[in-house]
Amino acid sequence: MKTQWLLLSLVATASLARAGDDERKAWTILAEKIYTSTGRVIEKGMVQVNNGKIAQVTPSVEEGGAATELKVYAVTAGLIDASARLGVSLTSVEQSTEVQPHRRVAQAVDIFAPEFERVLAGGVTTVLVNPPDSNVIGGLGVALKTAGGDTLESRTVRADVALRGAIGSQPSGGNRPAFGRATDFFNRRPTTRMGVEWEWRKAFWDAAQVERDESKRFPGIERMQEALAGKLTVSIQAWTTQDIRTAVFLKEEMEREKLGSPRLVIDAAAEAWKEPQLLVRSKTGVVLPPFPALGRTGDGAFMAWNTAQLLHEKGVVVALSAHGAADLDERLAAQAGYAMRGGLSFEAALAAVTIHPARLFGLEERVGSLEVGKDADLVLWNGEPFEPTSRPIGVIVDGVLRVDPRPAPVD
Amino acid sequence: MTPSLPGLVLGLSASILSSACATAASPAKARPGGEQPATEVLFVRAERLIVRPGVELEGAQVVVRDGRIAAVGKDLAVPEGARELAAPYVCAAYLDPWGALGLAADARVDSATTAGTRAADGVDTYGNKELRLETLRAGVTCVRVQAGASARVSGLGAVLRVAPGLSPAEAILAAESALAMSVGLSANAPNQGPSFDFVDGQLVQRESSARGMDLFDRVGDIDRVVTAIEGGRSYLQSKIEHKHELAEWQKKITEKETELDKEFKKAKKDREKEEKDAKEKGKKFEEKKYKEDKRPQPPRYDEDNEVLGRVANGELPLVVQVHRTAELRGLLAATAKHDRLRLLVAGGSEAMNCSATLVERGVPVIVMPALVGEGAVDELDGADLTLAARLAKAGVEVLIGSGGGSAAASRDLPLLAQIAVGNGWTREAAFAALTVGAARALDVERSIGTVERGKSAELLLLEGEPLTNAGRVKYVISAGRVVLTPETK
Amino acid sequence: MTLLSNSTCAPCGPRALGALLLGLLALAPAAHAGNGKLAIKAGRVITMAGADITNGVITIEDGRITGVGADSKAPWDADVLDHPELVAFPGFVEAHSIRGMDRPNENVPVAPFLDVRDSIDPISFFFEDCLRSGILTINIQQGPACVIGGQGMVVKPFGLTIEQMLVRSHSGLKVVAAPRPGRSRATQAQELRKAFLELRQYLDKLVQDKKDGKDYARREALFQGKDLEKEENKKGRAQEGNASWKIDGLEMIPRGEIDDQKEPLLRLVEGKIPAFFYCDSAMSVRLALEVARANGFFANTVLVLEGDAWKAADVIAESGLPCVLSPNLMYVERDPLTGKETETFVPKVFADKKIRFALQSVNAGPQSLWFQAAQCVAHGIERKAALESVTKTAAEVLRLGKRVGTLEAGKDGNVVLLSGDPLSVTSTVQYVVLDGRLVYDRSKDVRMKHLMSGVEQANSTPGGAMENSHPHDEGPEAEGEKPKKDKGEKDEKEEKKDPEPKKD
Amino acid sequence: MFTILIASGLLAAAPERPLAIHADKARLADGKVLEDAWVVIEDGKISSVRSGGEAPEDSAVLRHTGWISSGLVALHAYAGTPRAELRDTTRTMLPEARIAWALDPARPEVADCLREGITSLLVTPARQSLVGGAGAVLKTAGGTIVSREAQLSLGFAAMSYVSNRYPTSFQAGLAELERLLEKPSGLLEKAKEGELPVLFEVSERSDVMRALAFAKQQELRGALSGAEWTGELAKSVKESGLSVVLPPIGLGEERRALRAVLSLAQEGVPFGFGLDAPLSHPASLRLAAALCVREGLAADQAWRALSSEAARIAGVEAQLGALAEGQQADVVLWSGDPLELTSSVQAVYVDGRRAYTAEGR
Repeated sequence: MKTQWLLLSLVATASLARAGDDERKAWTILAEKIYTSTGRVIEKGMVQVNNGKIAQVTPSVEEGGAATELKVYAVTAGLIDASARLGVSLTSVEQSTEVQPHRRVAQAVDIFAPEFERVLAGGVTTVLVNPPDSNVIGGLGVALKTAGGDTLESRTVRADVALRGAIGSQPSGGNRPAFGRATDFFNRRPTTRMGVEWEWRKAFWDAAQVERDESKRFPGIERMQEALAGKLTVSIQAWTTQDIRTAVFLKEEMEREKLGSPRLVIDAAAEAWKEPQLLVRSKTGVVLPPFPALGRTGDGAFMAWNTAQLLHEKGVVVALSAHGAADLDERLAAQAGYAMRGGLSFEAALAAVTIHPARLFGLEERVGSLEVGKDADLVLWNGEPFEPTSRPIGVIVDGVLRVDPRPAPVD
Repeated sequence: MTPSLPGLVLGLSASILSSACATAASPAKARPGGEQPATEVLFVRAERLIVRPGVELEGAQVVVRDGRIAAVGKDLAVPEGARELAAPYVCAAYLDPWGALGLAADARVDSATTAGTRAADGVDTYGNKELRLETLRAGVTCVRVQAGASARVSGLGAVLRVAPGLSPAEAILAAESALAMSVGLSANAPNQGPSFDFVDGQLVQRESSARGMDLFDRVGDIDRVVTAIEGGRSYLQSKIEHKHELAEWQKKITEKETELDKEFKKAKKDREKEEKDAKEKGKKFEEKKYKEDKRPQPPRYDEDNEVLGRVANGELPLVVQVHRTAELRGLLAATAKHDRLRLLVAGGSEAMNCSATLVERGVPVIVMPALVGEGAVDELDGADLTLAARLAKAGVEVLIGSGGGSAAASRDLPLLAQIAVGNGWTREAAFAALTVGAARALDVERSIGTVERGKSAELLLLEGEPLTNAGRVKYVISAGRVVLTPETK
Repeated sequence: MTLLSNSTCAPCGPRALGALLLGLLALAPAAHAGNGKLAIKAGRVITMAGADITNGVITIEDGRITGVGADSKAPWDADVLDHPELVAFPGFVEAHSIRGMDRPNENVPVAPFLDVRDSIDPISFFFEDCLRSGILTINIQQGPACVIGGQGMVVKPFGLTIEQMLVRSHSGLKVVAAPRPGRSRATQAQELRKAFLELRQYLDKLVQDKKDGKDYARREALFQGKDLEKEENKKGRAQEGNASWKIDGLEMIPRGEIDDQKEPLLRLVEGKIPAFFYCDSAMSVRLALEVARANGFFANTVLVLEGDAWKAADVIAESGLPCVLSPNLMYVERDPLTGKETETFVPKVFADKKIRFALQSVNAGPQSLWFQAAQCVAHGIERKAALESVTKTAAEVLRLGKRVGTLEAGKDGNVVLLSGDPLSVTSTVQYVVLDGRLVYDRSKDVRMKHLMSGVEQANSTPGGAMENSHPHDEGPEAEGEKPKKDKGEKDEKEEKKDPEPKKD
Repeated sequence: MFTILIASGLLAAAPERPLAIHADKARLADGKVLEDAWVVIEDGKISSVRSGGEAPEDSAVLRHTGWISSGLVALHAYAGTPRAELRDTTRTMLPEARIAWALDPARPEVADCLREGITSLLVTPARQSLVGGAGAVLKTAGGTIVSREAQLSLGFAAMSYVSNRYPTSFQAGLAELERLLEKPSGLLEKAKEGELPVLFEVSERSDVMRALAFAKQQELRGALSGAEWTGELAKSVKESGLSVVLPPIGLGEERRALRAVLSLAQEGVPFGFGLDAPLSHPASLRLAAALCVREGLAADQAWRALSSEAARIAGVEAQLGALAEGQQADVVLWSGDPLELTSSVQAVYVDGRRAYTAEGR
């Protein structure tokens, strides 16, 4: 059998946790470097995990040589993909109306999709899943763990994490103008950026006026009100400067008109580098799309490699995303690396895939950093995180060892 | 772990890896490089040994050495260091004469195949580990596969061993088992392709794009088969003729040369004389015209006709998938004059209507008791679970195959056979069809099909009678290796 | 995916030209000495031939390296490139690529007479990006959609004409053991064998006819009673190489008389040109080895592997042939029983089996060869082996081991100056010296500036300020430029991911 | 191979005289085997099942060398309905639809089922609707409709959604179902009250997850139908108290699916076999059982899934599905063990009447 196990060890680079470990939720991780995402870096320290939570993070190291002891080079908090487009399908899109703030994408997510396990192997333990952006306002996004039980509850970090919508060509794509032979409801939806923008403003204005004028009411209007009141984060996909401006101006209009002050996060903000001050002045958070090798990316936008660094230095809260990609050259860890290649410091890159997304979407109580009391979502690295010369060799989610860093037993 | 094995192990998940290796590795240990035959000596005890259909021994043993059956009999001595296995029933392993396991999917559906295409070139010895083990567990160790399964001319089939991790040399039992063609398959209906259709105002692609073939397609198909055979035959002829012509020509030329050599001095004198005369007369000297016949040219080499020639000559069997009465009649009539042709019918949904001719011509039918429901292609309309039984009663030699439609089907062939038995076929006939019958029809009877000395060791060790629920497979021996044990997950 | 990547270059042609020209202008000063002598001083020299050198000097004369070492003196009259802060590196070698051509595939299944030279687009972005990321030697081969493809060519990523770029022409024939579109491996194998059989039959006929002709002439002479004038002495040569078949009497055929369409295949059989044998799977490896052995080019074969070909690692190891691995380093397969996925890091399999392998890049940008090599290190391959797979080994695979792949005296004067370790995510190429000429200077790289910080390129249209462009804009004015819209491009990421596939 | 008494066996058509059938072995409802079995049929009902002894007075006697069992029950069939009428393409929600109104027992595919020893079918609406309406239980001979409201079909699979007809998304679909069940009427009310079981049409594991959550939230009982990997969520299914209707299992079925069936059995989740006849051949019902047995399912468990358990899921366990006193006399005479594919149907009785006799018998 010996040789076979050796074989396995070279086969299963992401060797799944061995039987018995599955439900064990207590671990001791000894590492050369502990990157806590709180600005604190511990050399030669120890992280202790107990029933699913982080019990201790300390510079002192007591080696016990217990079976639950894992020795690795570095530890970080579990990575968060701030815009993972996973587990959604055509049946996750309600085509019948363009504005539907009350719809929950969580109800349409396939938590069994293999993509979740793939990104998990890449060190991503939490993902934000939003309604696919075929609607102007698609509904409520959800924050999910990439591993856990087989019920939605067991996977949910936070439900209704943001009100999701899009500005740009996507929500109007595929729609047909209202004239011509009417075959179905696709005719009713906006076919231009103008139309999309108008739908947004109408939704907000109606929400603001409905108390006075019942005729303005539409399904889910309460959610728009929460958004106006800033109780519910608004996440808008906007690739290009033009669309980013539209989104920011929308927020500013609401504030100017005293209708409320929405908390705004712009997703896939590829061209945010062109007018960073827009985001600074409006205190808008940003989720960047995957780095395009040749500059061009979605909606024809051009994203410079130093975008993350530029925005960060201007004080914008930046989160990175891999859109759920798991390939070595596309996954979130690689994206952080590209951001560093673009000039972003390691600390900032780490924050952009851990604590920043957690803050942007109100998950920081549970995830995003290595702090006592938080969920035990850990990534164990065999070298400096985000360097392509190292990779996540172990992943722990809620204290459960999902990817085992230990060499497979030879027996 | 031997070199040849990672391929098979890699596919398996950690959870079943170790056990899978247990089966695959233990025999393999004995064969570095994976090319040598099995060296482990096996001693198999059977409470009941089915040597061949009808011949059974109580309390017999089988000795397996170097991949072959070295001895069969009662109270044999246990050879030195032999691995001993025992089971209530021991019999020859099953052969699926019409399967797909072990063939790469692309090769199976290839429509560009010709007579010269070899299924052996489409064999994937690496894929489908799990399925291979399941198939062994079902008792099937060999499968005849066919590239271009639904093409009009599918090319040369191959008989494969399905056990995972075998070297190509071992996996391919017969690289050229039979030539396969098909007649009147809707799959071949001209200008058919994915058909589209409006459902709820939405364009939907229809799964089965098969439109029925019209009469002319079907007649044309028969023509195609027959012309091909005739083409092959005449190619063969002209090759032989050419051989003779060439010999003759060479003879002639050599004679001529000797003669010319003899005549040369004289010819030279004559020439000089003539040249002189010409000068004197002031005329221009003209050479004598020399003539000889050209070397006879061989027929243009044609790889397809090479194969078709062998088929016409009866060196290779011809398997034709044909279902409907009309085509079957046409085919039988059109091939009647080719006395050497060894025809096998595959499918034969409506073969009952031609049973007499089939018996008379001694054409076996490989039935595929398709459990088809509504919406099956029209050739299968006549398909019926009682087909095997009825043909057998009519005296036709009946074989049973899984239809070559999917790799997984071979695994369930024994169940198909049981269903056929449940529908009137005898269990003995079914067992024979799955072993020696198929082997004979595919020209591999010399190496497999029965438990007899000298044959390749393809054995099943069963807990009960074959083709019953009780007859679970305990051990499987293929190419002389224990390729499946009760521990195999 | 590599098939696609080159097509993205094509439309950018003119842009690239613009950038390149600017690049060339920038070089004028560096080239001034004109005596072809250059000395490069770097804080660290990674020679890939022995230990690294701290504060090393590389001297180059007339395009060749004349010395590498800590002590080696720079000639008094040489231009000096003095960068103690930088790391000198041999420059990466792309052992096999189907990019940089207008279209990689020809629709003639057997076309050994073709040459990628006629398809290469010198101004494609691909080459510019290669230069930018330190890839200084590229073997360009026809795509795999064929049975026997055309001749490849090794180029350097600099120059406006093929001639300027040329490193070696006829770098090898593309031979394919994988099914081309619409066919299967069975019919592919059939066509592959046929191609060589037809060559044999063709040559056989040539020889036979020649013999017949001679015999006839002799008999005619005998008959006419004249002495045969001795035949003209223009001769061919006997078949060389170790194919399993020989054409006796091939020496009777002057090579000139052999059909140009067949001739390159004969050269392959005689072992005169290497073959890049493409295998998309483990099973096609078997076929490749068989065909290569039978037809005499086994010793000159390089396997270009995709898919699960790594499963044939033992067979490959036995064969001792070098391989070029798929740019897609991780192989994922699903257990049909549990639905769980297993990942295999392909290069590790080859490294463990001691098989010589070179890597291919995903693209010439941020995921170029350095990234691939780094991934190898991440997955447990030792650094030396990882680096060699994109320099030394790659060069050897191309039989250019004497010219490129390491920094040693006598080799081509190709040097890359990096800001840091070649495998670090933050390292960038600062200077490139090609054949002793400084051909790339990052500080003058317009397109790099554009990619890096979005500075628009010279030929792009600057947008006007957005004065009150938005009815509700009351914020301070934007000093940014209007974004250039390019609806041509689409984002692959936008396609909806399918849910878990049904049983396949 | 009936004895000469077969003549009087035929007389059984006349109800007044009881029919006593003797068989070598009988498969009982729990899957156990009864040796030397007497089954007495009176007025279309089974009046007694016992081992040994003699035939009752003045009863016609039929001696059968082979096995006897109750008729098989196929779940999720389309037989007996013109395919087009299974589904109304204009609306996704038909809470008051009843498949019973579309039934035509005379259709040939019904008799095909009979020949395979299947005496009852649970005919269900097509899976493509959000609310498909009520399924019915049909006898394969005599045209009796045992139940006109067997259960209510709710669509939880992607196929229940069409991209140009509201709703197009799970989230909206669920919202609609919730709305309907807020003030339910008719069949929906019965379902809500627990009188009518619900058939949750699912195909992916995520559909199962969704259905389980919905059933819990709405406190619905019934069965999950059509997801081959349901067994991988066996624990959750067990907790939910729902049963499972397996999708048709045919030749070449993935072992993963068969394994899933085994884990259902291990968790003790009740399940029956779906057939989808005539889309699949009626013989595939016993084949499905055979495949599971080969994979390691206990014989008696397989048998229950073919008979009593299936009857219970169809809500007709009181009338049929078991070879027991008081049950409707739907019995099959087999040449051997009905779980052996090599055994064939010799004769079938439905409601005590000889409904099918195999050729040459």
